[in-house]
Amino acid sequence: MHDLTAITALGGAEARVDRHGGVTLAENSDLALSSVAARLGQEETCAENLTRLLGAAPPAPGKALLSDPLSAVWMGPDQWMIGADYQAHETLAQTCKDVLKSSASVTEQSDAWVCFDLSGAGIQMVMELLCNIDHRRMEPGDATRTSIHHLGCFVVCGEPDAFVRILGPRASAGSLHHALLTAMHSAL
Amino acid sequence: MIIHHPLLGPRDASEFVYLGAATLLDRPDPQTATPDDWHAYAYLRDNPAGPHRELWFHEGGDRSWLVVTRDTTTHEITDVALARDVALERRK
Amino acid sequence: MTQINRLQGGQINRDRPLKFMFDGKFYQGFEGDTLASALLANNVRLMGRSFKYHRPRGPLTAGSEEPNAIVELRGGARREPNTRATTAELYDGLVAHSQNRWPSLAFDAMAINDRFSNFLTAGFYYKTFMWPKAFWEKLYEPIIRRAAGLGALSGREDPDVYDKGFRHCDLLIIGAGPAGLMAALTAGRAGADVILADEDFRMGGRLNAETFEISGQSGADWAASAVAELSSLPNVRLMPRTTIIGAFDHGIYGAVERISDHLHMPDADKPRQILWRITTRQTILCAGATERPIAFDNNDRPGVMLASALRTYANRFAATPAKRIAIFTNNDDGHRTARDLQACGVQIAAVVDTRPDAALSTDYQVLRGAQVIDTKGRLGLTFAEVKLADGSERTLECGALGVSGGWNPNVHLTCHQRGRPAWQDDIAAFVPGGILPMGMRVAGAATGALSTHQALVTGKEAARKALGLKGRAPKVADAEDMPVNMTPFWYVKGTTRGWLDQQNDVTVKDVKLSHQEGFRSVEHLKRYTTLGMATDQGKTSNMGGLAIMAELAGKSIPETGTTIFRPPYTPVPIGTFGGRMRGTEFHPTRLTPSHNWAKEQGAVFVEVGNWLRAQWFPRPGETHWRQSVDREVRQTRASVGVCDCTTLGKIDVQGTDAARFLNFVYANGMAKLPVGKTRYGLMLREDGIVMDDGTAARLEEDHFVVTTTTANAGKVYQHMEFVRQCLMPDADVQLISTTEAWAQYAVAGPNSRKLLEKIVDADHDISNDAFPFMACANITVCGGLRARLFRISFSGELAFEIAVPSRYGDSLMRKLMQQGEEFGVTPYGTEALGVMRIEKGHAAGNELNGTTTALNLGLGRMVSTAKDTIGAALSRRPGLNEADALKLVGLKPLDPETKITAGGHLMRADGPVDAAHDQGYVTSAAFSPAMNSMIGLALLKQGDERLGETLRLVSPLTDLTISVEVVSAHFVDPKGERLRA
Amino acid sequence: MRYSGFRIIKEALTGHRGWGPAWREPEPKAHYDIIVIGGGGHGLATAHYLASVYQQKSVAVLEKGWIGGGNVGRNTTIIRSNYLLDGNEPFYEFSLKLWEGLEQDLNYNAMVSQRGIINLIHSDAQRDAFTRRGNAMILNGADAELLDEAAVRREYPYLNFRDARFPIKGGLAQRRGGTVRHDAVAWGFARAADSRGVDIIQNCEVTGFRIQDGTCTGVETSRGFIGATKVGCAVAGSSGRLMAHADMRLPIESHVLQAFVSEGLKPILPGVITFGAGHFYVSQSDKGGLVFGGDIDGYNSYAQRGNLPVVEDVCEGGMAIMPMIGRARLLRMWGGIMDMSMDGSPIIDRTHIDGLYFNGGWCYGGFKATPASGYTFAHLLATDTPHHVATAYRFDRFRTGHMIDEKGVGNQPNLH
Repeated sequence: MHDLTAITALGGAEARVDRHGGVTLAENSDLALSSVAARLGQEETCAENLTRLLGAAPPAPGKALLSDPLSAVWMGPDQWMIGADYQAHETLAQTCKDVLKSSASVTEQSDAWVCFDLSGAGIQMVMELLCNIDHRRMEPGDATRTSIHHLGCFVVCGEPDAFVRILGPRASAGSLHHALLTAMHSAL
Repeated sequence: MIIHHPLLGPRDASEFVYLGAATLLDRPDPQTATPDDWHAYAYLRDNPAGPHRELWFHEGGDRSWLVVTRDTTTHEITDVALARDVALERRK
Repeated sequence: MTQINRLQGGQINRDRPLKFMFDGKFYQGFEGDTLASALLANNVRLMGRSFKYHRPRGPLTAGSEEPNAIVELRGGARREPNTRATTAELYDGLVAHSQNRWPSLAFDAMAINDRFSNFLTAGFYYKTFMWPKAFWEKLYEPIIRRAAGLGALSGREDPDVYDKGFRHCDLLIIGAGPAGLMAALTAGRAGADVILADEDFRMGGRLNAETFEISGQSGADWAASAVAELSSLPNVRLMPRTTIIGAFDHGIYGAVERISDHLHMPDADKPRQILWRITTRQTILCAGATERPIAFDNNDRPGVMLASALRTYANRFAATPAKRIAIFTNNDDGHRTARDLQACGVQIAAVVDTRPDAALSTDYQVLRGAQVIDTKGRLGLTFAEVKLADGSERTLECGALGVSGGWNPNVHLTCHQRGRPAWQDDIAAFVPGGILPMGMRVAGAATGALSTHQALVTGKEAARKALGLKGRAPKVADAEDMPVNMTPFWYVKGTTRGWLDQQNDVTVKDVKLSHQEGFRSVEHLKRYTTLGMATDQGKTSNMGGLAIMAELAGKSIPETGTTIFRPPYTPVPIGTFGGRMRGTEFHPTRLTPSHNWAKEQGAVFVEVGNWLRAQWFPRPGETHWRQSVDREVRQTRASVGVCDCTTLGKIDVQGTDAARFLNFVYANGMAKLPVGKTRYGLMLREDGIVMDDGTAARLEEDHFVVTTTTANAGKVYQHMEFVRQCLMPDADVQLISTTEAWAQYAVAGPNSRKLLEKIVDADHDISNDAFPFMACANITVCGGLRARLFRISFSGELAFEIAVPSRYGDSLMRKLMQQGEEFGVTPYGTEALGVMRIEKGHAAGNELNGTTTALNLGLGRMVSTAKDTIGAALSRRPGLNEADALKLVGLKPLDPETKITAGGHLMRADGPVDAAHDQGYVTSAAFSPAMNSMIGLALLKQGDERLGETLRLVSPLTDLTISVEVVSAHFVDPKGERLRA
Repeated sequence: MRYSGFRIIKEALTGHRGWGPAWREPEPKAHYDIIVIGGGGHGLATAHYLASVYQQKSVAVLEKGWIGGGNVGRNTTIIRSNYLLDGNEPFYEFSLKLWEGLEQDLNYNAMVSQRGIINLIHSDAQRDAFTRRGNAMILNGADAELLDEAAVRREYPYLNFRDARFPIKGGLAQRRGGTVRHDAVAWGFARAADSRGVDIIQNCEVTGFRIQDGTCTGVETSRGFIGATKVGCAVAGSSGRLMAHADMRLPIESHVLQAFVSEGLKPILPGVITFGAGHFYVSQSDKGGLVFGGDIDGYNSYAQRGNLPVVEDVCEGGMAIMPMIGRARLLRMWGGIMDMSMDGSPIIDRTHIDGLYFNGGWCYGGFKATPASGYTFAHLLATDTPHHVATAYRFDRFRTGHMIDEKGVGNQPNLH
């Protein structure tokens, strides 16, 4: 076991949690991510392999598969982001490679992103100050990439007006956190 | 503006980056191209007042390049396709 | 002072008295008042001065179309110039000042302009102030500028915050008058997702200002119950205090919601206003109509108001500007005002009706076929001069005069996409016409249907059409359906100083002069006279000017045309458009994995794009940045240094065609790069100019990791996606950015290998033989952590770049420092990095400036002629390959003490110093500890053939001229032995 | 009729009856020596200099709408000559010198106001680039001044020196830069040209060129055919549309640029300020409005209107650098059609068709260029040789690789 210690995207030893007006903003530092892009002409094989890996068909455009232990978000044509618990799946990318073999290109993405989980009634009012998507119409498993204060983020709906997961660029974790927290205080 | 992404449906244009005329897909064949061909490809534009086929990049989204047909006098968009499909089509 | 002009009734809350101050004087009003209504109730008619002649002015209207009653609201850093008293919601402790006057509102010295109005006609300033030439900036203009302008900014940072938000709906209804409410009820009951927005703080529109009934209820009560029902519907969102400012492409509307403008100051963390971007499928515009005045001499005195405004003040605000009032009208609506005011106990001096056949009244005197030709009263109306039908004149004593010239439908938003309105004769006004914005319908008075009944009917119908509702429509409640009886009457013949644009002081005379001088198109009229250019955007003035111009040109009004309506519908604070993107939040900040650690070291940071990078690391005792930077350079070259280079773009390129892809994207060959090797890559734009440079490392047969410069990371990634999807659609290539996934550190210096051997796990041999210059590999460090190692060097020393997952970056940096102690390891920042790359002659941002070619940079041979690559063809154009092309060289001052200035230009040692003899310019400069001298890189004509030549480096901008010697750009270790050691 | 203060007094005392039209409304003649297409700033300036400097007696300006209705009437009124490259700087400095004597030349007060312009500096690399530029300006005979942070702070204390995301580290100043009352430029040139016999024909749209064996002999218009020995096109954003009538494809795209003006305010901004780390530049007009702009919307458009994202982007820049304007209200926004060229620099050249000349590709720098553009285009039309400050503005520079790319962004018009 190596002797380097990890810090969270916000730079702390522990993930940060903020609460305001019944809404909780939690940094989620325990997320392993890996991108999977089908090789040209291997799209179907890749989809089949992914189905085996995920236990369900990979999500369609604009959708996410909210399942355990592995979840998935559609990133682009024949491209997905696979997610899992970091402690248990630090080498998620390798796991994906082993299953997908030559049918896809796999890239470790765990530390390319910061993950924030927004939960509690009222998050719709928070989200409408942040990005241009119709949150009132989002259903569980809807996932879209959009811009929050000039930052390209994935917004995944867990439960309408109760839980939403936001993936943003890790290096800008502080700016994104500030934007989310400010919106919470403004809207609630 | 709102661009109807072939895969993702209506998306705000601010998620996209504009490049220019879709003729940029027609890169000259280096084997046969003359300097005039390269000059026309890189520098000359129809710049129509009316329907215009143009390239938009969904940078804030799924990173697809799109070919959008948009009227430059009304901004009305009549067609959107994945640039990759268009490019493959042209090779046939 | 007591509210002597306060009437009975109204929709004000007498249980909530509010204290406020205007021009230093305390008054009292009530909740539900506007500043204007409260001042009128307190018998204050004088509220402002006009722009040019500084004429005394009171409110003309009771709404957002107000040209006259504009004040400086609030104080200190919150001062809000040019705020309409007619829409400013009264709050306890409100403070307002009149503006554009000196020393006081009642006595304004600048009113002298009015005396000279004959000289200050439209466009007079284009004809004079030209002599002597220099006097314009020195004398004339400063005087004009001081006189011009209205209110004053505080000059201090706006202390309030603003938000932006995004809403989506099926149906956006703009305006909550009878039409808007009816449309909202129809759509809301049908379950549609509706947003109803209204600029007023009380929904209901004219219903709050009129006395007529809807099915037995007062209009105001009907509106209140409608609003109550709507707010009970979960699918309807009500947005009062929200102005729809513009109709943009594809069903996007800008909306400004005033969250805190009716409060003493915003609550903690709450915005003053929110800019909403509303995306909707369908829109119903129910913006109502605006009454228009009639031009006659001195029609601008305080007390001369729109008749409908008098009604609004009396019925809604229980306020009146005077106890005795006259009416001047060309239509029946004017009489409605007389009846309403009389019912409130106001005395009607007379109704002056331009129509000879106007109906008489038993309640008040009607002067048929008569006209108001002039008024009297210094700071407020006292008398109106009337010319009767028989030509005789008569003076009416009155404290206010209600003027009604008919109504203009508010078509503005229908024209925001350059649709032109159509002319409707029976109401002598423009109505929505041409192509409306996508999905927009219009209902109510905005269509030209001016009765309440019509508003309800059209509102309902518009909603049913928008939603495609079938079946029998429910009957609408009965309401007044009076026909519009009006005879167009724009101005009193013979008037000269009859005001059209009251704020900008544009009179009938100015329009005539404009026509006389050939400024006859509407655009010329507007620009030459400034008609309609004031803060009210001509809502009450444009039509009058247009009608007069039409008459002068002998054309009809529609032939004469209409000015183009542009957003915003009413002016919007710039801060509202700015939202939260200001101060440190203007752009997101990107932090490197070692940021916290560097902060602990007291590093000085610098903005590089959105990144914050350590610029240098001061040590105790170092008083000047140069000391720190020189030490970092020396120590790195002498032993070992570590620099966080995570900011370099990293793109993962995979696929069976990855090599072919990179071979096309890079000018130099990549196809034959062996696995486990790295290669410098030069990337051209298609136009043959250098776009970026970086490295490509082949980790596996079908897996590359390429790096870009920090500045171009995004651009290169986009360019690669373009090539992949648009130019090589049949290639098997997959791209993804990994810039932020890996913490990457350069470990440079003769001891860098020794240091790394203490970090890299033993089973990875990084000796020179096993891991030579330009090698790369996936390895493990610190007991099993996956990592990547590249043997590449930007500094020219034996150097590596090591990468670990970002979350471990902080820990790795601390480890490197701790393990490096025995070598005296130093962290180094971007300055030392820059110094070492200049000493090494590596091109960077300053050289890759978007105009340089491979040839310029001395890399011409890298552009392969054997293969087709982006940019190769156009890089061969003659203009980019001329004999005297710029070449990258090094510079050394003859006197090592003297400073070299980047941006300086090079001249021959003996030749003249001017642009015609320019030999090139200095791109980068630094002090080189290795050379113990300032050195520079430059792009010099034929530079490669001029080594040893002495040139003059001139920088007149910084007052510098020195002699420099042209040398090779490779100052340190030109043979590159160190980096291969 | 000459304009003067005395004249105003005389007219004031006699009811302003003496003022005549600023220009005639002539019927088009059958033939002119030179026809200039486009009654905007550049076209009218061209006509003025053709008549005044080059003694041309038979000149007409054809305008499809009303003169001055295009970009000269919808810009941010800034004049300056702070360019970097040899192909540009002498031209723009020539233009600035013409501005300095314009009003006396035209007998029309266009309110040329040399209140100075400052380009703010936010990084060392930017300082290096501006130093090179400032030196190029001085070496070309223009004025330039490098300011440090303190100097900028002295002149504009209310800029954001407190918590700026991109701190102000100085500025490059050109004191002779400034602003001009834009409409007056069109009117002044029109009146001066008209007084020298130039026919300004409004509401006359060119619908085609008559070209006989490679030579242009006149233009088809909405008011019939008009013959001409030479035809010069100066129609800015409409260049693509117009030249298509001659089957020409241009190195130009038409884009929309939005501009903005605030409500009238008492004087607070003495000069022109340009933000170096965002899209925002601003000045204050004599009427008191803050006149500001930023970047083009970025997509081809002839619609003369833009969209919200750019409005927001510009105001974000304004609030970032000058947070004291937060409570000033944006009064009007409008859009102009910019003829964005492939290297960001203009074209003043003959075409491959004899007798047909072209002036365009001004991007959003056209206003400041108005006098020099007119002067040099007149020179080309009258003498068939390029004016010495405009020799680089050739059509074939893209073919030969002699681009004039100030920004260094290459052949993508919306980046210039």
